[in-house]
Amino acid sequence: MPPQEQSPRSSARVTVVRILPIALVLGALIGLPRFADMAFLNAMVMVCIAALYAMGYNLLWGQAGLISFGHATYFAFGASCTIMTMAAIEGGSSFPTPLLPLAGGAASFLMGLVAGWFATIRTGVYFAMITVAITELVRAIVQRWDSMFGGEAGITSIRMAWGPIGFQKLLDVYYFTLAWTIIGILLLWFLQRSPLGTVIRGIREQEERVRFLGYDTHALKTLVFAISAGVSGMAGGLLAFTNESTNVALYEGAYSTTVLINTVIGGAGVFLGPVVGATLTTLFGYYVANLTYYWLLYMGLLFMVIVVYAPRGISGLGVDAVRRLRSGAPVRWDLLGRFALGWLVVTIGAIMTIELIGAVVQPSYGALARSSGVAWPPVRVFWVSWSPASPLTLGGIALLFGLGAVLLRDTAGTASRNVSTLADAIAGKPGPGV
Amino acid sequence: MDAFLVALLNGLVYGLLVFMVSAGLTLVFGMMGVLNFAHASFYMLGAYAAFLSGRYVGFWGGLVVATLAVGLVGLFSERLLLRKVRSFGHTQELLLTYGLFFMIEEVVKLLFGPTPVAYRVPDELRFTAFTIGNSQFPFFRLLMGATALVMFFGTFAALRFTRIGLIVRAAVERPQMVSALGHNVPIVFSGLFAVGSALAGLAGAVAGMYYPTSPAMAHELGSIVFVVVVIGGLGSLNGALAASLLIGVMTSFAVGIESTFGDLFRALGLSGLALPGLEAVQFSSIAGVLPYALMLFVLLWRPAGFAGNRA
Amino acid sequence: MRLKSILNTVGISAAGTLASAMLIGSAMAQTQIDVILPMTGPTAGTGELFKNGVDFAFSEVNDAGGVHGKKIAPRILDDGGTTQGGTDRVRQAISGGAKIILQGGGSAVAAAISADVKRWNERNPDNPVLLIMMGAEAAQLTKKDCHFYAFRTSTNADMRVKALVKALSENNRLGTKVFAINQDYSWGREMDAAVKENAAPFKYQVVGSVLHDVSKIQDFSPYVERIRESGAETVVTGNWARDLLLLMQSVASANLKAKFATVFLDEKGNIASAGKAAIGSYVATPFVAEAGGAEGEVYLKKFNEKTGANPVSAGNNAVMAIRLLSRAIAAVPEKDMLNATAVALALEKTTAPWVHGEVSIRAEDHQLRLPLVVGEVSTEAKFKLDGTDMGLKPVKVLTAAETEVAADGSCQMQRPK
Amino acid sequence: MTAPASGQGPVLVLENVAKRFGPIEVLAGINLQLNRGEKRALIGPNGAGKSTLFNLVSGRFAPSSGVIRLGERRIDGMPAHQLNRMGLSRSFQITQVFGGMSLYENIYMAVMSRYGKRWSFLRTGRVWRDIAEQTRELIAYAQLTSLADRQASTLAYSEQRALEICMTVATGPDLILLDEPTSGMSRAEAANMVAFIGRMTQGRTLLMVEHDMDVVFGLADTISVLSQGQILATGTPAAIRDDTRVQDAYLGGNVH
Repeated sequence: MPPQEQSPRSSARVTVVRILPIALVLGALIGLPRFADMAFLNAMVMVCIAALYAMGYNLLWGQAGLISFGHATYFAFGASCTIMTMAAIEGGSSFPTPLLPLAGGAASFLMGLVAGWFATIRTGVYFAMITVAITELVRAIVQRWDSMFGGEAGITSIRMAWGPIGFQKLLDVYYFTLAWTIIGILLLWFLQRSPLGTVIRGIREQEERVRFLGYDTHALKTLVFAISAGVSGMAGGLLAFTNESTNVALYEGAYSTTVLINTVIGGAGVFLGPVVGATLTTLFGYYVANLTYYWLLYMGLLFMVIVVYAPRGISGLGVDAVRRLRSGAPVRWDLLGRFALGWLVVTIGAIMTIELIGAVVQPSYGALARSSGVAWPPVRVFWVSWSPASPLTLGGIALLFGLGAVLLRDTAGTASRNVSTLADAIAGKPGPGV
Repeated sequence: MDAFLVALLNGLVYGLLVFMVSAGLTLVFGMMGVLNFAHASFYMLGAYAAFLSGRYVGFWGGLVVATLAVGLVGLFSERLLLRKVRSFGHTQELLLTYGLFFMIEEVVKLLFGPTPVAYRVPDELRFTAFTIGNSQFPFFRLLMGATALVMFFGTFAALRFTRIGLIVRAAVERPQMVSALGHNVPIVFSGLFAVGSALAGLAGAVAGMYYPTSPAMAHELGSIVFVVVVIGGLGSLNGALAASLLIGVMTSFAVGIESTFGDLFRALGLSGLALPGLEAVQFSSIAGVLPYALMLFVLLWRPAGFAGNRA
Repeated sequence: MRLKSILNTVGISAAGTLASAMLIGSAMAQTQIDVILPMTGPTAGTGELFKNGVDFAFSEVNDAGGVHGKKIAPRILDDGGTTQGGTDRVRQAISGGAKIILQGGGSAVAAAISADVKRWNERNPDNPVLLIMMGAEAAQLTKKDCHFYAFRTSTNADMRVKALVKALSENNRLGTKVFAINQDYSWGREMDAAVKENAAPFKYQVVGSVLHDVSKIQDFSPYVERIRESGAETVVTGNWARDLLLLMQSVASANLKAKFATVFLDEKGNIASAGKAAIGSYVATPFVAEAGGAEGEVYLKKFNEKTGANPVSAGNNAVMAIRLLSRAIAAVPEKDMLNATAVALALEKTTAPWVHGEVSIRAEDHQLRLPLVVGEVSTEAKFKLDGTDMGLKPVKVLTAAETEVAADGSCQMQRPK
Repeated sequence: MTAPASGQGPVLVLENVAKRFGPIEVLAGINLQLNRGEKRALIGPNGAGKSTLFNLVSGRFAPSSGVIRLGERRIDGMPAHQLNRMGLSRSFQITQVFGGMSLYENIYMAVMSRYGKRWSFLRTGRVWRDIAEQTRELIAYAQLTSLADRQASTLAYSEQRALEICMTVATGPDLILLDEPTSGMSRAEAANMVAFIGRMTQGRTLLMVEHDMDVVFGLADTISVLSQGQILATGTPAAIRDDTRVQDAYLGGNVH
């Protein structure tokens, strides 16, 4: 869609529709530190880093159609190289502090060129497996190379002031991270809109056709891989900058998994989808982890629900809804309301079940039962004490699930029926039973 | 010589264990094109199922119960979940199994806690099978190997000599053709998925008595079995067996090598190039990553794997 | 019918929303002692041990009337066993007003948290935070990376190995040929070095030493063959979790007669999972009930009543940490009870009672001095573990003086003026 | 439309090209020559080796022996993108267009490649105006202007095929390979397609595989008959129609 194809008026309207929400969000992000305590500011720094990382990751998946299961390597390598540069600054090097993330980005870009050349020889599952293999090999080397990467104790450094900017307060770090995240996302946006971006999408759709148009797709995919690695490395660099330390644990699978989950939940098909996912899961992990030990299970459940019922992620749902509203077709509010209510009921039922089971299987629960003389001492969930074995509790949970099943009967699809998504409900398509 | 023989035997038994877990995965992968991330989770579930049921039905009964139970879990996973996302393509299927892998581990942690449970080799199986030199070879390791071999020949025969096997083999080769011939491919898929899961469950029940039965079990074997499937070649049972044995023997021998990276650099005449801090690292300490190096090599050199004929 | 059910749902969901809002609100409430533990993730098992110790020790303090008449209710934060989680939780804790942070779990997380606390204290000298690492064993934490506000209430590789070889050699169970097998990362390497260092004083020969990949080895049989060839009588290992279990399985199934001298064998689930393979192995640990006489039995019983679990391994370090901390807080004036500097200075002088003798902090590097017990896994032990018929039979109780390894002077801490 | 590059001598030469898959010899010693501006159809019964020959020329396989030349240069075993840059372009039997993009973008991408803009991050400079102009001219020449903004996946099948031909031509090739350009079309659609291809490939060299004899006789000025891995005959449509060997081997005398 080259710009000259659009009439000036519609493009102006599109600009307003697109720019306005972005401007609002940006304003909120800039004004946020006035209202945030240190913990929340730190959480937002982590959100920015996760968002940039996921955006870099999604260049590969959303644009080029390649799913990497080992992107932690580039994220971590960027972090390592940034901390080394920080240490060099500490030691008197004149590298300007504000450009630190570029050091990480450049290092990961170079590494991505090499790794990407190998990985993009193949596609699909084989591509994924090569990324896993490379990650394992790099991890094995890095973990043993203590003099370079600092082992599991890691490397620590300290942020050095640059001119008037001290970089000592978390506030400085927040604005710094935010700025670089926006720069990174803008870079990816221009890449997507560039001629090269068009070719990359072409590769995702019909690679052979692109080859027969004279493009060296292997070289292009290597480049895309390297850019993706570079942006991820920049995100890693921001993490090193924030934490003032790195260690080899960054190279482990968890950081490959998180970015994948963020992208799936947010939606790979929409440009800013990964940002949505990264924001949601980072804040979820940051705050819910202190409320329940089963937060990973909830996260897994959310992931599964998204994969099965909203394959285009949360942002995909949003885009579908907006498209639907714009097209002027009526929204089935009744269906949508029932759907939302149904999911809410099922969610509450699931949380009750998990929390009760989790509490009851603890050894300390047994000890409490013995010392108090009550067979089933009450458990607090949702600020109410429940007796886990009482018919009231069990019946209540059963009722929640039953109610959910009734409400979702026609909208969610059952085992024997075809899948119908939340998007269908928004789009007003009735389920098979209606 | 004895040491060599023992290392070889150990490598083979470990390779056979890996094969047990990979067998179902490679069949499912070959036929459905889905690299089932949750396969190793089924292996873990097998160990837990055998642990739970073993108290009531004994060790051998536990093996049967675990196989059947995990087969059922596989069947339900396919019919209730995987089937729903099939229309969205392989990527979505891959993500779904990835989510399952994640979920199963968390559910097991919820129910059984994060630490290992007491599922272990029954005392009556703790005896020496034979002796090589000074080394005594325990019976249950032999049992693990034997189970794998029975599994291999059983599956092989089922694929080769039964009608269902014929359909499955055909479906692995040309999925669209088989449905065109009027076979109910979805049912074949479900069945194959259930059988693949059941094989993983049996493997878990057998291996879980030797390995710690803990929520980390799936993670520990998970990536190795992918490596085997990729190296062995799409859907090839023979390839998976060869790859498993190779990996088993290779790791077993690598452990005995005491040379370091520094030695390698010197041997190559690159001592000047030796990276500081890395030359003292022993090869034996990186035995665990050899399979990945092998996989990388195979993928680049012979992308379809040992026995694969389709890229 | 349908209307009714919908109304019902609305009611429940409204209640749910309200409840979750309250839940979040209360979690944000200010607390002053935070405990950072790995309650999820790969090391959640260790987190559970610490949590038991923390729960027990604080109930002990509160049952005795609290400190300065105030009960202490710490908040437990989950770091997921990752360094990033640790860093995030430190910021949450400080932001929430915490002045004292207790940390349990692996060395890598402890190192990250310790560095974070150090930087915070340097940048905010008026508002320092005290850190007690209850379970991190990496040597550097009380050597090069030590700082005034960081305390470590666990052992380290040097102490564990010294206790093991001393107890075993004095009871003629060590033999003269020792094999060291450890994980290839800082902890394992420190164990390996400690085994070699103690060879001369305790008159044994290190006939082999292996470092292997962490949590990647599926089959230890090849290593077992190496041990067999070396003719080792004792195998010293700092391995934990599955690397320990698989190693012991392989040794037992190959009928190798070498004895194991270990560090983490008594963690939950290990003995049950290893089964008979564990018999005859030694472990150097802070607590063996049978060695503590009546006092040991009382402690075991009380701990069990409170937590439903046995006080094993690192859980005891949590109890020591909190006993020391509560005494240190009691020793400062009430207005200073959450002044990190005052409490830290008091901690350096505090001693606390322990089942096998007193524990105290060495002011020089903030390393804990503690007695250790070397026990043997046996069916004849008086108190069984893990629901098996096995338990720890004491071989020798080593006093704090005996387990102490002198500081090497590498800790250069900046003390407050 | 720019005119195809002119030059002397044959555009495509195959010398003794053979291809074996394991023990099976699919092609045995093929000699073939295409002169500039020639439109050649490759016909033959199923299994004669047409697809293999086609794939050898278009670089999907490397020959077991023999030489393939495009103009002066040897191209056997060369990767697809280099072949294209040297002036060879192909279409596919199963339509390959970029469904997620507009028709305009599809062709724009082909024209970009022709102008050597294969790595561009920026869209600055005169050349981009030329590329856009070229793209619009080509679309206009192909009489597809009304469809330019439509997403390719929403086009009708025959429109997608037309788009693909258009893309194939858009890189400015010396030699165009068409793989069954009318497969899956009705007779009327196929007739339109023949006219369309004729117009789009005017003055260019063409090699195509096609089953539909109406299309073959409508487009080709020479025909090569392939049977059992060898060229049985080459000649004008009339000569081939009258060749008894061809009739025996393939046409079975059924030609109208």
